[in-house]
Amino acid sequence: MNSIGGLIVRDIRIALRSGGAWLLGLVFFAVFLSMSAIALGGEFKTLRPLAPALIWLAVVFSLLFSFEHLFSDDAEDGSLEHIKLSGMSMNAYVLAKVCAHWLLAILPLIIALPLAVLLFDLPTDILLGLFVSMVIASPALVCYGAFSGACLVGFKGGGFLLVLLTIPLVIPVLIFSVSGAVSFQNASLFQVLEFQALAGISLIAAAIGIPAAAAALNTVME
Amino acid sequence: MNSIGGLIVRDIRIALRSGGAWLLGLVFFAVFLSMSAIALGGEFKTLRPLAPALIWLAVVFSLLFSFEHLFSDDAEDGSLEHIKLSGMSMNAYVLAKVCAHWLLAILPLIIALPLAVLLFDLPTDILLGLFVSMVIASPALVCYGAFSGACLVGFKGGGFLLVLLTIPLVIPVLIFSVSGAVSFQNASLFQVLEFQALAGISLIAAAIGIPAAAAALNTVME
Amino acid sequence: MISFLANPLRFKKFANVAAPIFGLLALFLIGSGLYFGLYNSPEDQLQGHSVRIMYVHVPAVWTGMAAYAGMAFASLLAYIWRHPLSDELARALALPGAAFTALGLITGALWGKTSWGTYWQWDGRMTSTLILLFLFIGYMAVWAGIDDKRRAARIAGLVAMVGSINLPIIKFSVDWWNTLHQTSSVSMPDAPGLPGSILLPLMLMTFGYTFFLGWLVLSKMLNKIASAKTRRKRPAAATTTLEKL
Amino acid sequence: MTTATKTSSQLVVTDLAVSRGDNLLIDGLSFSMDAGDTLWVAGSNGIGKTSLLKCIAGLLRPDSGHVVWGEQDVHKYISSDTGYQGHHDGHKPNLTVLENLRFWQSVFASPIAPEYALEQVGLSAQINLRAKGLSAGQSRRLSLARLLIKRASLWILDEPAAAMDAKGRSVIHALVGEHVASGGCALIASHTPPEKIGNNTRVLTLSGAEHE
Amino acid sequence: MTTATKTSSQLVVTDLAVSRGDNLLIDGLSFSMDAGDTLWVAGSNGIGKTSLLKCIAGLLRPDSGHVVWGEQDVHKYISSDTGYQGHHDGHKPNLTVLENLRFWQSVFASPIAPEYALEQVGLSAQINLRAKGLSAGQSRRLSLARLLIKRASLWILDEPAAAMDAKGRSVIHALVGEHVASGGCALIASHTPPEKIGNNTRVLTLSGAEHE
Ligand code: HEM
Ligand SMILES: Nc1ncnc2c1ncn2[C@@H]1O[C@H](COP(=O)(O)OP(=O)(O)OP(=O)(O)O)[C@@H](O)[C@H]1O
Ligand SMILES: Nc1ncnc2c1ncn2[C@@H]1O[C@H](COP(=O)(O)OP(=O)(O)OP(=O)(O)O)[C@@H](O)[C@H]1O
Ligand SMILES: [Mg+2]
Ligand SMILES: [Mg+2]
Repeated sequence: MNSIGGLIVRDIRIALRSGGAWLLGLVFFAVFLSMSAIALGGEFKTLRPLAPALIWLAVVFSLLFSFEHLFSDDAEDGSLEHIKLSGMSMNAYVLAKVCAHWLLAILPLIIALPLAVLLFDLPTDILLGLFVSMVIASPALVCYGAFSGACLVGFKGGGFLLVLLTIPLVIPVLIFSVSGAVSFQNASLFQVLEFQALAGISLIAAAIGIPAAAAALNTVME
Repeated sequence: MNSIGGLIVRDIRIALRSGGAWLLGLVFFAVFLSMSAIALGGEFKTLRPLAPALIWLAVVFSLLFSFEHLFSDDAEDGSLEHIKLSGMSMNAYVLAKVCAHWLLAILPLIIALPLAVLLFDLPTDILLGLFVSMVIASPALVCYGAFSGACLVGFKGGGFLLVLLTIPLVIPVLIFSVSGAVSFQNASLFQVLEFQALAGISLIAAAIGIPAAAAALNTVME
Repeated sequence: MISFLANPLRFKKFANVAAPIFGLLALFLIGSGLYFGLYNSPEDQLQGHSVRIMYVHVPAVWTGMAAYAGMAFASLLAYIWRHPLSDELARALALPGAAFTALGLITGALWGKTSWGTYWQWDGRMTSTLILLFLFIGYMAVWAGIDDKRRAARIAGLVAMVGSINLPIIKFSVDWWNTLHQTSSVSMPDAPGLPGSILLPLMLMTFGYTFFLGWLVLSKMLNKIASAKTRRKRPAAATTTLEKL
Repeated sequence: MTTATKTSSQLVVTDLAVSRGDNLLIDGLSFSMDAGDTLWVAGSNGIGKTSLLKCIAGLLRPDSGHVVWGEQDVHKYISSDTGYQGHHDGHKPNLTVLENLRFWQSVFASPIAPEYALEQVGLSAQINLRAKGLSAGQSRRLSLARLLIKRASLWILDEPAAAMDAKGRSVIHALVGEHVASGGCALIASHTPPEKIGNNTRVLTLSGAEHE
Repeated sequence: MTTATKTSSQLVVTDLAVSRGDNLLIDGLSFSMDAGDTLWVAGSNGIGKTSLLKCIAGLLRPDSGHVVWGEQDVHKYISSDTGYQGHHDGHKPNLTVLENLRFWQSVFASPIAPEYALEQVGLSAQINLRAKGLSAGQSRRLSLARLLIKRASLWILDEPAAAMDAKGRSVIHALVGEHVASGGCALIASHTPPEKIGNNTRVLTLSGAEHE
């Protein structure tokens, strides 16, 4: 337990030291939304119905590339070997990395959500729907991403392959999140079918993704 | 001249050796379009008017991340030092990298364009417009990207900062390209004002971007 | 059966006999399937001759899905027992599986052009078939991108297994998403209700494709075993001496 | 060559075969080490020293054979009683020397103060320098400090003296001497002539199948 | 200490000051080297050897002072007549040994066959191995081969013997000897005791401001 905490603290500290690089996931989020708005013509009338989809696409793509370095830095500089020799289980290690990543990459997006909604002039209940869908769906995103990231360690130029591996896993999340956010308008939290599905997917993703990522890391290290 | 050719050949060879990683820019392109179509509900009625914008966004984002490793690999493993000491001018080096990158990253997208149009059931004259706009605008994209990539060398997790640096430069290209592709329907090639503007931007980007990237690399190495 | 074939020698014997049989069967079944399908079956009242694309399309998609299932199962066996032969099986299934899936997509697109006027619709089945193709490509990319083949096998196996657990979720979500959004959904005839004149060539083609897949996989694996044998003999290891200082 | 009595700090290597790519590097290697033993691994470049050490640490799967350390096969259950220093130092460039060590202290749940370890390896002055600013030798010293913090009984050192100055080399010598004197084992790959450390120093020389 | 006559292969360092971060490492250093000279740079870890060599190669800007090589200030116009071997080897892991060298041959526009250079450094057997499969010593040998291909008159070697076995060290010695005999200059940073190479071997020892 102690060493899981240590790992989380270290990861956050490294992130804060990296010259603001961790904040730039947020920047990508903002840039993606603005670019889409510009490319799509910029009228609220056309943009408003597209907004939940665009916001979720922004979330997915902003996260996607962050998984590339989740494990590869530790593997390349040799620290992963020392962690393995420390007797810490790979599952615990992956769990710690996933938690740190949630704090560093997803939490800022959740906090920034109201700003994004401003860009599209969306009603508050859709904002709320987006908010709930992000909270419920984010474990699935991080766990699948961690699995893909682990598979890619030692795989140069892996960014694009990461896309290929993660996307099929993420598509259901995307579908349920977007339509869940929209249907939240007319229903109470526990009635929204999509949110129930998302919760299930998150559970499955955590149960499969973390051990699978640990297994991949064990293999890759040999 | 000889060493520029050598560099291009080496870059292409490295790319081909990387287990198909270079092809995955194309994959990202396809994945981005499919994900957008899925997130936006999948009806041609809504998708068709958005298609040129989505396709251009896919091009921009698929390229964007490819610039991260354009120079940083050479810088990190020490080969850039040896290239500098070889007496090859940095401008020539950047030019070679840019040409190789055009061949590896942009050419496949141009070739794959018809497929993308299939996904949105677009008419042929818009396909042609997209095609022309990509050919004219691509030098601008590569040169701006190279400049940002050069600025980021030695900057861990720079991918997102790259986004931030490149986007303001790329936005005019995006605007002109999308509206050029659409207005191409009703005009002949040389009448489309946007294409003239794009050609101008490409010239300027090459004239500024390449020396600026060279200067950035010179600075970063110290 | 599995443990019986796990021995490379026995597998080789089996494959040497089975591969040509599979090949011939495939040839015969596909040939007769094409005959019944293209000449000796009724036109559809609505779609005319273009209905015949079905005899290529439907079996292709089915075979592609079967190939993925086989790949995931072989990966599971390989992962648990670390048996190289099942890795080879999984790997050999990937390319043909992707090819059949692509064939299904292409013929489906052609069919779509003739019956709906567009090559593509963002319809549930079609979308999940596309994602299946992405999964195949991802699996193959892992093999291509990792040099050490033992490592590549395990990682690719994990990818196949995680993908297979997720496939039902993908299918469920996509079908459900499609029914929500697509009002003018296209009705596909249900297989059980089909008349025999359609069912016969369909079944012939399906079995023909399956045997073709089997033939491809077995020959590829035989090739692998043969080339592993002929690989040049490894140089001798270092001699070690241990002495007290 | 294996012995029957198994004490908890005994390393037994039985019939080990290690390969890299298509090359079989080591075949049929058996030896054992007891508390207080030192083993130098010598051999020309590319003969397989690094691969052997990684295999004994449990980081590289052997083609066949077993490595048993403290009664367990390290390729079944990785042993946390092993300290390894490889060619890669494994420091985070943007953390300071002290922060790097603090992190390892928490991972190893070690009672040793990082400051004390840094003093031992002569790195006290760089305590607040970011790791990316370390010179080649200083970076090696930092990984030596990590080894001290871990307090494992089996030390596996891959060319610890590389990039070290004369003072650094004598520090390594002294530390290894202390370690084996207190009942540890040490395996050291090196290109420098082996020196006697502790009571039982042996040299394992790999030779012959030169791949050059 | 500077001499008045300037031949084309003379290195003149005048009043050089080099700093890293906040530390002034070297101050007021002046010396010159003529064709055939060898200069060893010695000093403890972190004293500034690497920084000095990089500065002389033109890769690190000095605080003040000049480095003139072949009549030009290397910090104004970088000299392509310099061969540098640093701590990083700079090989592309996914290209084979031969492909890596071929690339450098085309960059340097050199007439020397890569195969010949590989034979000289004893790496002929690895010619088709990808660079990521090289052992530590083999990787150093490959960068030595790059140096041979470049045929520069000034060699700057930063711990070339690190990770090398005895045979490798004698290869380096022989190559540097040949180089200075044919009118080249060599600057070598090292932790091993300096040996006499060529007619005029000098040792530049950095000491004093120990940062540890
Ligand atoms: C690229 C386009 C298409 C794709 C990817 C596709 C995909 C599929 C898939 C995955 C199946 C197997 C479904 C299952 O067994 O549950 C299937 C079956 C079938 N498809 Fe398509 N399809 C496409 C286009 C079409 C078109 C345009 C038609 C006809 C108008 C069509 C008619 C059928 C029929 C009749 C079946 C067999 C009946 C059944 O299994 O329910 N498909 N297709
Ligand atoms: N980027 C940097 N920022 C701050 N300090 C640095 C940086 N790079 C090096 N230093 C410091 O400068 C000093 C000299 O480093 P240098 O690498 O030149 O030493 P060295 O003599 O080559 O040592 P070694 O023998 O260990 O290779 C060291 O004390 C190091 O801590
Ligand atoms: N991933 C790999 N693929 C193929 N061959 C490899 C790989 N890794 C190492 N080798 C080869 O295995 C051999 C042993 O490498 P190893 O690193 O164990 O040597 P070493 O004895 O430590 O050498 P050095 O003294 O140079 O460090 C080398 O000949 C090397 O070329
Ligand atoms: Mg080694
Ligand atoms: Mg140094």
